[in-house]
Amino acid sequence: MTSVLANIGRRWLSLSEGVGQMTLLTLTTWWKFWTTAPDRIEFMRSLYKVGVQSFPIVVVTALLTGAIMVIQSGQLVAQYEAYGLLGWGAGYATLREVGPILIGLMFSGRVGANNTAELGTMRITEQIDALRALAIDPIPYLLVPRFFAIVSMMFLLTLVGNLMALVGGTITSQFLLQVDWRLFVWSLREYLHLSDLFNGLIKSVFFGIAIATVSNHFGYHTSGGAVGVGRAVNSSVVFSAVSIFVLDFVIGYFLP
Amino acid sequence: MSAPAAQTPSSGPMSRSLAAVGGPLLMIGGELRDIFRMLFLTLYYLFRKPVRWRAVVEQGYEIGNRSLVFVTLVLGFLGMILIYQSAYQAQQIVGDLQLLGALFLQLLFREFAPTITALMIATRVGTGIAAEVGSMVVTEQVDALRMNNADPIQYLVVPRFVAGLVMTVVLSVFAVVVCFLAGMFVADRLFDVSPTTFFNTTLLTWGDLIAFLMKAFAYGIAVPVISAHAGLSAFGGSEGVGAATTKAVVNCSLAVVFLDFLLSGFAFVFLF
Amino acid sequence: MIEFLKVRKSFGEKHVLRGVDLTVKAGEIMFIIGSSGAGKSVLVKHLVGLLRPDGGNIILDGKDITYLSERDFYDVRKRCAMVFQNSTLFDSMTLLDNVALPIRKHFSVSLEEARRRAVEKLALVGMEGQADRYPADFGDGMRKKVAIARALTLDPQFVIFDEPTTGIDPISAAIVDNLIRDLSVNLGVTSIVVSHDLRSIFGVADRIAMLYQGLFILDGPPQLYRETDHPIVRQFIDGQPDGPMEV
Amino acid sequence: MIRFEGIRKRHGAEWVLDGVSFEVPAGSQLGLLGPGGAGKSLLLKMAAGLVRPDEGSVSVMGRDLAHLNEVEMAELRLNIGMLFQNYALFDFMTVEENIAFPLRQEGRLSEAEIAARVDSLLKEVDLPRAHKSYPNQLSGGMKKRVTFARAVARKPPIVFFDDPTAGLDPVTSSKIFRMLNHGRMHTETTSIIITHDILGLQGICDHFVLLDHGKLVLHGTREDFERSERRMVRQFWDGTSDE
Repeated sequence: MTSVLANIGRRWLSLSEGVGQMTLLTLTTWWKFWTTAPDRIEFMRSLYKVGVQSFPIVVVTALLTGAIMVIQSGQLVAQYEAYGLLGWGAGYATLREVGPILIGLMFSGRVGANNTAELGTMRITEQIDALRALAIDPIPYLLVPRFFAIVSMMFLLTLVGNLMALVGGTITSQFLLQVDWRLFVWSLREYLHLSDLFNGLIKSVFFGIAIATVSNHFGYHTSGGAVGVGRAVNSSVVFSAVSIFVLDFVIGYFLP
Repeated sequence: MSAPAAQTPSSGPMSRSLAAVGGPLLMIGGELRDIFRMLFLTLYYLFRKPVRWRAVVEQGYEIGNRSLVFVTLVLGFLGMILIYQSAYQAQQIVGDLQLLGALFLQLLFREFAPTITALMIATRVGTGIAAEVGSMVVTEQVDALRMNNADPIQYLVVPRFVAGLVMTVVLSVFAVVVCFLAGMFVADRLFDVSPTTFFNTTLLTWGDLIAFLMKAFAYGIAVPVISAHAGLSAFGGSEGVGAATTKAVVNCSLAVVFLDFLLSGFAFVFLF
Repeated sequence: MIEFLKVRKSFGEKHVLRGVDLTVKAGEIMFIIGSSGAGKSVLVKHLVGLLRPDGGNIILDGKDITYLSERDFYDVRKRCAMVFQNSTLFDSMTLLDNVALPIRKHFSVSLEEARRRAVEKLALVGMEGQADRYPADFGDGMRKKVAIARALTLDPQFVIFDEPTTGIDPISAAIVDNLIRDLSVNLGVTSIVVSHDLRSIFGVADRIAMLYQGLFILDGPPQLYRETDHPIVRQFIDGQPDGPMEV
Repeated sequence: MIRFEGIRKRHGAEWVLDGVSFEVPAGSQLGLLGPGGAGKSLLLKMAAGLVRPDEGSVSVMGRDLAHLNEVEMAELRLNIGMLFQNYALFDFMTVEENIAFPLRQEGRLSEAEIAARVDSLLKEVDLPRAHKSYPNQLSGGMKKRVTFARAVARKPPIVFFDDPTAGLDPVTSSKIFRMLNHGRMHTETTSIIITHDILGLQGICDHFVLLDHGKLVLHGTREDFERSERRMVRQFWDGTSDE
């Protein structure tokens, strides 16, 4: 019996230690952002890498998401012969819910995992210690640019992604459901409000903050050689995914 | 995967732009070819060679056990938010929530349970397999296996494949239960739709169940194979393991979303 | 001048340093030798604050730097540079930008000025010709030379080398050894070298201290190590498989 | 016994191996030298059939590896033991299981015979009580000795050593080199040893090959290397440099 308790205790301790480390690192990242001048070259490089790296993935995901949402709501709409509602059925859920979540998950996979892998490798090959030995603080030099590149790119790409999702929905409704695309677009314009779009975008910003915080943390605190890097990336995408769904509920609940 | 010998195209703008389109397509084509070759080899070893069932059980426990809390958490929150959004919207437009539970159950079986579970398994299990197999490649353990007459696909991939497939289907069913209960909780507490009216299976058809199993099965095959392939393609030191793990989660997620699109389209045309 | 006074450090129940005393005088090439896992790298990492001791003090030119904060250690690191075992160059940057990075960060100078100074430092190690190429194009010896050039950009008084010739081929090792000797002669830099490469030890060292199970068992010029009859030192220097040394 | 003919292998744009040919007669021990990234490990992996050359042929025990199918290759590999640079110990197995793995895969010995063989091997590499520990609990030197024991477990006629003393201090290295020499006195094994530790190798190898930028610089005995006029060979052998 005691081994079970010890096991739970140990897991709980390591979890809380991890969360503590993560909060501390994020607070220092925020504090260093305001107090030290960011490194222009590293900032541009991060923006470019994060943005370009994930653009194709996000576009493909968004197109497919839009199509799937139209298919799912298509059956319901067909039952009630309420084709006019198709745009609302698909568009509403896509903009508010499914779009940000799926784009967030793709982004956490492509950018979050890569960020953790890169920082983890730098830690294992002592490049982070080398920075400290050159009297360069690794947090403003490495973590701050990545943090803000991830948050800003997540917001911009969700915006583009939402557009792509609606385009995907329109194409699917025209060809698969034989609902004329002009009707679909009309019902989008008719039933969707700007607040739906903003709701989704606000969620994407919080998702971006979660992905940046989690991936920076697990990358920066990697240990244990090549095996450690693999484990760090695994934990990074898992914690990002959980925080995406938790944040999605919290924001959805407090922000109708 | 030996890269095709690249002739250097003349660098005119036309050929550069074609190359920009052609390059990734070629690369994706190469990846797909390798993944299907890996799938074929895995199935060959599964049916033609003795399977290390003890390793399958170990992997099953490892995959299933480690993902249980994770899937519960994710699907629970998903259930709550879906019901919260749809009930809120339905109140304003249609005004009656009688069919809320039935529609939700149908949507769960058809779409959300298998797909979101598969995405979570891609995140949790996919990166796990790629990280483990990737580190074994980088520390030359895979070469050591081959030196001792143990084929890496038979020794490493087949157990993870069988365990992954079984666990994906099992967890998908588990996800339906968790998601539905979470939804029921929100419906009861916030929109006072009593659990009895919420639990309504009238709309469920055989088509929904077939669509559910089809998707769970397809994802269960895709995720382990794609992540094992990503793991086995690792090279270089810790950088190689990081790249393999990232490639696994991206390829698996894309495969799940793409399969979801195909199977939903198929189900829509034939099953419903 | 650097002094280690009764420095203790352990990781869990693994007691790596058991009260170490050592003094390093300015301008000399000091080698710290011992078997792998004896705590050599752990000891020198204390000097630049990458590790904090469990007990004892570290004095740098009369100032006790044992309990400085990470922020205060930056000044120490400007005077005390470190070159790591794997040469930790950033693969995404050219050799020039690698060396220009610390200059850009510490001296408020334009990018061109930082690059100009970086070329100067690269010339010190004879690599100014390949300034625009990437680290991946070079073997271990060359990469280590650039790492040394990068460490010199802050004009340090002390340079620490963590196993500079381990795992690299004989010619590259000789190149690095010559460079360490030239630095001391031309720039009067005090070098602290962690190593177990016998050829490098007897080729370059002014003074050698041997660490065994967390304590220094011998400290003196190379000649002393050739003549000593201390059983463990004898076994290490002659590379004998059998003997009292536990490995 | 082992013959390389015109081996060429590309890595991206440049040739890592550019026309390498030499032979390792039966019962001899070859020292394979050269700067980092000169394709040394690649040659070993080609001789073990783990990697295929782009051009040229490798033949082991008189059989050209290119013509062997998977089953024949597996049989040939039973005659080859390999000590890998990164240890390659299975981290999910204990030391005992790691060493027993090649014997169990071969399937010739009973469990009791395997246990006895593992005990004698562990005594030979003086790790008599390490049976139950896992690789990550061992130091670098101990891991090398376990990998050595696993490589010679089946008493294979051919053994390859990829940098057996990388990063080890003089005392631990001397223990490894003594085992190499000891192994040789026992059986007529043919082996190729990759290392930078020329001092350690001199007592063990009868002939050496020096590779540089994928090309064979010299293949000869110790005297050939000591008498050679080529600057690169002299510097490599004595560990000097005029830079």
